[in-house]
Amino acid sequence: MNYTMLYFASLRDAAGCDSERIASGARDPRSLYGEIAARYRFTFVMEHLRVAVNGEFAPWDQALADGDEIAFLPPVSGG
Amino acid sequence: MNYTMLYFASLRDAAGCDSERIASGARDPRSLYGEIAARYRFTFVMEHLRVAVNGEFAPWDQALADGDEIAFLPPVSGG
Amino acid sequence: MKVFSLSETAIDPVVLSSQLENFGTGAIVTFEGRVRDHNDGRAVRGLAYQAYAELAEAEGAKIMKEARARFEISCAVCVHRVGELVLGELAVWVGVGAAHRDAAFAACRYIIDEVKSRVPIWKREHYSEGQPEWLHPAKGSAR
Amino acid sequence: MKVFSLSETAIDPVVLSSQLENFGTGAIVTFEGRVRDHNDGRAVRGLAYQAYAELAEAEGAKIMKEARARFEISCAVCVHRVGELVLGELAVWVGVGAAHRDAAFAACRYIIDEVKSRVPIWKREHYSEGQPEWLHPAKGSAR
Repeated sequence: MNYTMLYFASLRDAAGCDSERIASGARDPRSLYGEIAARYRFTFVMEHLRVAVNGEFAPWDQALADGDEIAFLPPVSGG
Repeated sequence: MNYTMLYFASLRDAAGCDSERIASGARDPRSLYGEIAARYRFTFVMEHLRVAVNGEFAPWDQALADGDEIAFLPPVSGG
Repeated sequence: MKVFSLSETAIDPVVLSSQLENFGTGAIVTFEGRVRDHNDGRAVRGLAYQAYAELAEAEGAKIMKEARARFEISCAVCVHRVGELVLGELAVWVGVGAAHRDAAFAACRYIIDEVKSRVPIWKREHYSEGQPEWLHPAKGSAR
Repeated sequence: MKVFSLSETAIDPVVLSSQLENFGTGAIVTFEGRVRDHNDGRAVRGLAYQAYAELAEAEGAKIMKEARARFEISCAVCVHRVGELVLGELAVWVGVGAAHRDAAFAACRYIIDEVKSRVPIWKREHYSEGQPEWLHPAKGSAR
């Protein structure tokens, strides 16, 4: 399936881009994170991240659809 | 003894002046309030008032000196 | 500039706020009390504040000192109006600066609560109907 | 005007405050978060905020809606900066108007707490010495 990945903060620095199109066999954010984290050497464990799919927070086991836009969100530090 | 009385808010309205010099035999604010309240028909019981002597809060049994400036303060409503 | 003061003219929050800003101050909390158009179900046209100025300034300064001792704040200012006020006008302004927001919120709340309960200032409300009245709340009145 | 928004330019508290004033509003509480010159013992030169704008605006709007449902307030506004900020600059502004101060304080505190913990915005600090760093606080970090 094809996904659009969005990267923010330290994950953007690690990925070296703010977004990209990828092809992946992963069917949920959990397995997708495994792939992406290995590729870019992300150091966050999943428990410290949140997931957004198509601009909304989503559970790690949400079924992904072709064309989904996915972001792994590090702990926030606004304010 | 001679005292200067200061009146505020509804007590000022009841006394009809903001300050006055009085002669009184009272030796503490408690007995002085009895006199003044009777003269001007103040309706506050002492428990709802505070006393200030010479610009500072004072107890009801403080010994008064000739020339002291005394105010009976109704419940405040600033803010 | 006094940390607590009475003002016979309109309070300017912009000027007051600017006194709180410095580079070590991460959090600023302000409280503004304004003249409402109603109170206890009655339509209010305006109001006047009368103060025992000498004692109000001393007691206000004491409250500000207490706030600086109790909370980790870097600065605090409070100004209370006296005289006649129209609807919407600022009656009291409190501003607190601190490194962190916990202290700024707590100190701001402390100051306005203590000012309202301890500082000898009295409010006289003018109503749309009926005579103006001095407010002399009993203890434990609504905030 | 949106009740929660991101701003790429300097936040103007005077303009924002003026939106909160109406005759039924007796109490206005504001919170300003400013760029401090230090954090966790390190000297800070400035910082940048990056946001996931689409989700940040949706989550921010949700927080404002929660505040209006939980507290008796008449109005609430929050603006968060994104981009590069210098020392002393406003990072976030929250303003709440209510008939009474209890609700105004509680809602203002609720909004800033929730914004800091839930809205996808990240801070990158520039230090006097060493490399800039993204702040990714673990849960339960200091306020």
